[in-house]
Amino acid sequence: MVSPMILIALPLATAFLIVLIGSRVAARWLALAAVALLVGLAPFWFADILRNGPMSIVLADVLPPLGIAFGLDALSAGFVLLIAVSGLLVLLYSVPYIPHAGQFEGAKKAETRYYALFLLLMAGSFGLVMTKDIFNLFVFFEILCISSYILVAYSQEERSLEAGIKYMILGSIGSAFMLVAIGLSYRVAGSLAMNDIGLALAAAPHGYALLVAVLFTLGFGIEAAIFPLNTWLPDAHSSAPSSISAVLSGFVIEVALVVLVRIGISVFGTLMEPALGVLALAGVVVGELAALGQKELKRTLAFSSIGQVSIMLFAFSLGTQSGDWAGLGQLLMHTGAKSALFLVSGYFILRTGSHEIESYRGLARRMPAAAAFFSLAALSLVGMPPFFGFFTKFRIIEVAAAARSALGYAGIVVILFGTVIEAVYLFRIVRVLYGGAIEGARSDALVGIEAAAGADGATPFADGATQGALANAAGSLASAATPTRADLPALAWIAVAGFVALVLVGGFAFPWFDQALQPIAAALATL
Amino acid sequence: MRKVIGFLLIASFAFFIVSLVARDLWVDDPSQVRTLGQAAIGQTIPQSGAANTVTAIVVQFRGLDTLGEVTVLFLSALGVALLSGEFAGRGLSELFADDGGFILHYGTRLVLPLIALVGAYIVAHGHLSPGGGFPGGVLIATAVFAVLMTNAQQRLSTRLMAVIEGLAGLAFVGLGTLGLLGDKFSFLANVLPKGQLGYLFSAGIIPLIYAAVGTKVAAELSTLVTSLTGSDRDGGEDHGASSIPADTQGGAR
Amino acid sequence: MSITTLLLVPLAGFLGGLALAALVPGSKSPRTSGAIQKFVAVAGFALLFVEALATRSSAGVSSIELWLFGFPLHFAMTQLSWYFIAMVTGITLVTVLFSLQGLRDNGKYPLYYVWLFAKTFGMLGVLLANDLLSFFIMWEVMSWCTYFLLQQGGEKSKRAAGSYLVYAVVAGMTLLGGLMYVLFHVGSVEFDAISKAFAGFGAGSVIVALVLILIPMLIEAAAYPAHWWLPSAYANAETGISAYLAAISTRIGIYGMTFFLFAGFGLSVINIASVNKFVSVQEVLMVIGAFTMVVPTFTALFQHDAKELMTWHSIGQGGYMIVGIASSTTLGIAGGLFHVFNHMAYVSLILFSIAAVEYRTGTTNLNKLGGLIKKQPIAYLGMLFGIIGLAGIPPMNGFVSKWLIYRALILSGHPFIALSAIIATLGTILSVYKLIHNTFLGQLPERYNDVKEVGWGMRLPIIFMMAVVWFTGIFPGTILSVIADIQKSLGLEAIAVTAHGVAPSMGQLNMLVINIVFIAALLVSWLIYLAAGKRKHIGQYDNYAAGHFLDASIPYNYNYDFYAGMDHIFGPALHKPPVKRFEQSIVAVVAGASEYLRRLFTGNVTTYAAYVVAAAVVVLLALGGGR
Amino acid sequence: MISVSAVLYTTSIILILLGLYGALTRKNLIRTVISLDVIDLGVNIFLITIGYIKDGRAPIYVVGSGSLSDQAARMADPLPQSLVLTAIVIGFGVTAVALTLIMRLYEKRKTVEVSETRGLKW
Repeated sequence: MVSPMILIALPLATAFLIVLIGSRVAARWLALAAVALLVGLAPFWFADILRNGPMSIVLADVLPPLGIAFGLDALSAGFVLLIAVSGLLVLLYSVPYIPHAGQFEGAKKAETRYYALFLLLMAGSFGLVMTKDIFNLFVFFEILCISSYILVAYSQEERSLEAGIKYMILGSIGSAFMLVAIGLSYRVAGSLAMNDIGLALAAAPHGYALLVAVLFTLGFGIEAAIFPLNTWLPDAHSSAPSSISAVLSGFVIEVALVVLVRIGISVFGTLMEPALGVLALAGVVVGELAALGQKELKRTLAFSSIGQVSIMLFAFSLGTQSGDWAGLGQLLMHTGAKSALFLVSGYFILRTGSHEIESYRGLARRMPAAAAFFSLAALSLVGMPPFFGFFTKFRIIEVAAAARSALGYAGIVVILFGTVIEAVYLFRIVRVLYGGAIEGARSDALVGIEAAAGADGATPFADGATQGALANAAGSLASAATPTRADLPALAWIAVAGFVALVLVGGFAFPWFDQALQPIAAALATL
Repeated sequence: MRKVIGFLLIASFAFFIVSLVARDLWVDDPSQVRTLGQAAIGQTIPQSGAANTVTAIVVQFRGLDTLGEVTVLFLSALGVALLSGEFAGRGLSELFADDGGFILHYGTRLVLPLIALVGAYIVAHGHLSPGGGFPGGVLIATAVFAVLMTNAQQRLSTRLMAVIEGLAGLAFVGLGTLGLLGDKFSFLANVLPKGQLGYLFSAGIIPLIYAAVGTKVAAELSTLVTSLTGSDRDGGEDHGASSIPADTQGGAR
Repeated sequence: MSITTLLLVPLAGFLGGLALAALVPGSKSPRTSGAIQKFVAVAGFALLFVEALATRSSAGVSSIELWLFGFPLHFAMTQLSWYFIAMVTGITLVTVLFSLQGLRDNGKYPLYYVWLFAKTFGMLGVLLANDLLSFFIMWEVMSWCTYFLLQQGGEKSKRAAGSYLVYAVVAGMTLLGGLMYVLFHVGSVEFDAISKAFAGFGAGSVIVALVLILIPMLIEAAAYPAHWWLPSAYANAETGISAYLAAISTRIGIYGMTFFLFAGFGLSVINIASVNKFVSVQEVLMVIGAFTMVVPTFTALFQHDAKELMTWHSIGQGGYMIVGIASSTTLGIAGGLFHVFNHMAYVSLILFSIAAVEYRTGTTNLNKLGGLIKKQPIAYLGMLFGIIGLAGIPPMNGFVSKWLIYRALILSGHPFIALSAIIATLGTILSVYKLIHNTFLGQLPERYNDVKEVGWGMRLPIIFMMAVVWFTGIFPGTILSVIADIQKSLGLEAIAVTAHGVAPSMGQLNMLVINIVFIAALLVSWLIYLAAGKRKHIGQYDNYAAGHFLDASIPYNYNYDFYAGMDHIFGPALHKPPVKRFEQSIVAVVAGASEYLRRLFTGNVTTYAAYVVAAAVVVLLALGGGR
Repeated sequence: MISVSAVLYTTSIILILLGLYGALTRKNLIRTVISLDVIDLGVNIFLITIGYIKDGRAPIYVVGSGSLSDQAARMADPLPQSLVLTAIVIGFGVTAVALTLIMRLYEKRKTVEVSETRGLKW
């Protein structure tokens, strides 16, 4: 069995190597190979942990608490699998996408660095779920944050730079809060291992523990997009290159959230739960309603992420194991669906040169596969029965009702309301995609695509009947199997199909996923 | 208005902090090191062979933190290089356009080896005295910085720096992996002989790691400064293959 | 086995159709792929209909449990569900047969049949569901399939589908809320367990559960305050789909209402769910039904589009069903359920006729049509039969069910509801007169001189539905005996039926006699007309108005803005009624909230930083940091 | 008698709050970043203070100045020091990236005013 330390060491080493070699092609292949290796290994760790229990790793031959408490348990192994798989898919997508993501001087060189940054972001996420030491957590948190600040600004347009700055300022305030909390924890516990801190805080005066809990939760909560702290999110997620948006919405906020919840449970006890529950519900309302008013596709999706993450947080904040279980299901579904949505929207933006939803009118005709994937992912996100989203949402409402508290009932109402709003804005987009003729100034952009597509000899829109046929919602569902030239490139198609497969399989094999999530949920409450 | 609201918020925040932890923070004046600190002090010599307990903690006991820290620096150098991709010939370079003149030129060249030497000394003695890879590396980078500041014509190859920092980073990870290969089977384990306390060649892998860190920090800070001042010798272009694969050409706007 | 077949055939039709469309893309061989799809559709729906008819014997005995998606889903066939299943499969088959020729521009709707399969799957699932969870899942499937089916039209239809979606999702979420409420009060989603538990519950819990469950049913049935989505959605769909949707899709709501009032939650539930004699779920339903009868019917009066007019009627007729069933008397339930069948028959008949007209003229605008009686006599007769049924005039079937409902209302002491039913009938008669007059009577516009009757592919379904409408008018017993079986199986008093109507024990009605009298009266007047010897053939233009003789070049179009005077008086109240304004205000509130909450994201990073500090302060304050 | 640690704690908390106030009120992005550095400084002082003990010495063993156990008994807590080392480096990295971002934005928009850096809102 390979030591799980390879999860940290390999991405770091590969990143160093990429910069050392400095070649784009090498960067692509190295990154893909490294992540593919991790994807290959991750299931074995997961299986091993399910069989033999948590695996603790001694670092530097120094036992905790003096050394860093580190290791894999069901939760981290599950998330390692999730991160590795999403990472691999997004890397596949990046290969065709990134050369077009930024139009700036030195873009080719930047592309090499993109892969290094991406690997470091993954390393940060791996470290975040594996560490059981609060300061080590901070270090990995910073790796994750800084790499995302840079990647958000990757395309170096005005909007992405601005988003990067905002993200960074809020992130820095958050890390300062966290550091103070870490200092206070060390002061009272004399240790940095989360276990010891949990015990010490339980014995500490209420006010002291409360301040630590609030500072830590709010500091870390900035990355986890808890309601009033998530103001950076719509900017960052909508301005980043779409591959990065997919990663940020797909697993970065989720990892932060789960780690936060786990620390909340094991270190701060139930101190923060009611506050988090209320904030979560506020987040659902604000996120979904704000998404309703958006005109840009990626901003809509970003606000929808706020709503979705808040739903997860609500489930977690119920404080029951079944709540954690339900929240994890929602998390997995959101990773699949939202990543797919962001990845697809990346090519919508690339093809039309516009962020506005309205300019995608009739795009399904040009990009049938992309539009079909978009619709499927949207269906799952809204929670239509055969899809994954239905079961996870159903679960959450079930546990909320089982909580038999005012917050639980309010949560049911809010989530049901949120679902309605979500259906409205997501299917408004779907309707535009499958809508009639392209109107307005944007059509010339599409003419360009058509010319490019036609030059290849493929004339997918030749006869009128087909045109009508493809304009149909389901028409493109059917044509998804035969993507056209203007559609997603092969690698991007594979990546998106991978995420969509998750939401499809998640629905039909829900019991299986459910079973797999149970030990993870159990591990969430322990360290 | 903003100021008033800001003040009120900060004031109430301050009120809470003070009311919540005042008693704990202000009253006691500790005379005893906390548990973990004591453990670190006690374990430094037997486990690492270093004289500087802080170094022992930084490089060995909490070596993963340091690996992360190095990564953060690497990240920021990478980020600055990436984001300043267009600075070549612009950016802060105007500030550095003034030639320092004869005295500064040669003065800098004179002190350059001295600064670098002191830096190297600090790096090398990290396990014995205050200092180590970070301050030492910064000191070495300062020398580079001084040269760039005083001589407008001076250029530095970021390519070379990238190779150096990549190698240094790989060395760190490689030294860590050494621990995995050894009988302790533990990442970053101190598998080399510890030597005698207080000697330069002691403390196992700690000086080696600090050497890697020092090199890396120096290279990264130099890259950072080079990128920001636009004094990159190589210009903006990539060294790798530059053709976009055929199947990715679809992104025409 | 039979239930499995009923569920699997449409599912296979849907998935197979999708696969087929993917494998034989319309772009390469639209003709072949179209032909294959048509063949599959006819074969599939025919199989379904035969299967449905054959499974009547298994009603009440057959049930299956599917472990689908890890949940046990129970499906069972009851007398009630069989009745609806037979109607669903039958009318779908007729619609498909009609659409073979009637679907204009086939290439435009390549997946029409595929989504029809999906929708049928959803409906059959809802009808067969035997626990609340399966019911909900299939309900959602059905709603979404309706949405996609509606997407199979033009731009307007898609927009309408969007507004349908909002109502459908609201309905679905309310149902989910109800499901959760029941699950946590009873601890089970099995109907047996729920009925047992509800029998011992107080009024409060039962009312909450019933209200949460019935609201989605009423939305689906387009009952009064929630009916605004329907006209635009149905009227802008392809006419074949409109017929199908108006005839049966909406009535799944009626099925759900009947099911939850009398079967799913036990028979006692309707008695428990009352605060006093005047305030009860039953009474509220009747009032809703009364509004549903009157308001949409009079709104229909002022429509200028044949399909839109009919969709308004389709809403209005739902009111009769609601009132009848909610009266919970033997005659009322029988009338309500019978009315579902009758409505299905005559509404599809009328919409087929309209489709036939649209097929030839390309429009359904009542201000542009007229005088087509000689050009399209079959369509004319179809519409004539249909509107006689719709208006509830003997000898067609609509009369029987309405008669039962009137009688039930009066006998159960609801004179005002009965009065509103009669008022609604008046509105119906007025507006169907407008419909048939503006389409077929009056002068033929010149541009329609070359219009011909449609082909046999469309004629035959029209003739068949005419036969159904009249046959069930003469022999209502065929259907009423099925309804009597339903009532028996539910444990209600069954209606006493004869072949031609209702047995004397329940107030005699013999449609054979009525038909004979009716035909005799026609004959007599025909004879008088012949005997009088003053007949003279006149052409369509041999007419005058306002002192002008008309000719083909300047026909005085009576049709234009029919009932303009009434529209002037009542229109303002009906075109923008309080309900519509209420809906708009909800939309405005949500949009306003969205706009307002969006402002939280000011874009100013220092404000964002202030939020962080403010959040810290508020959380500290809320968690008792001040102590 | 006011203890050293009390003074240091007070200083650090005042610095943190001052920095926060700056981040909340300054209208210039550069100043905001400087405010963040002030917060960082406060936090670092706070961390160091946690390691403070009365009459402590630097936690470095010196060969030949007394027994090692004697030295160990008088040492200050080395752990917060090592944490601060890491925190400083991280703070530096963040500042470097932040300033680069602001420079790039200034290139594009010719402003570092917070109120004008609001292209993304609502």
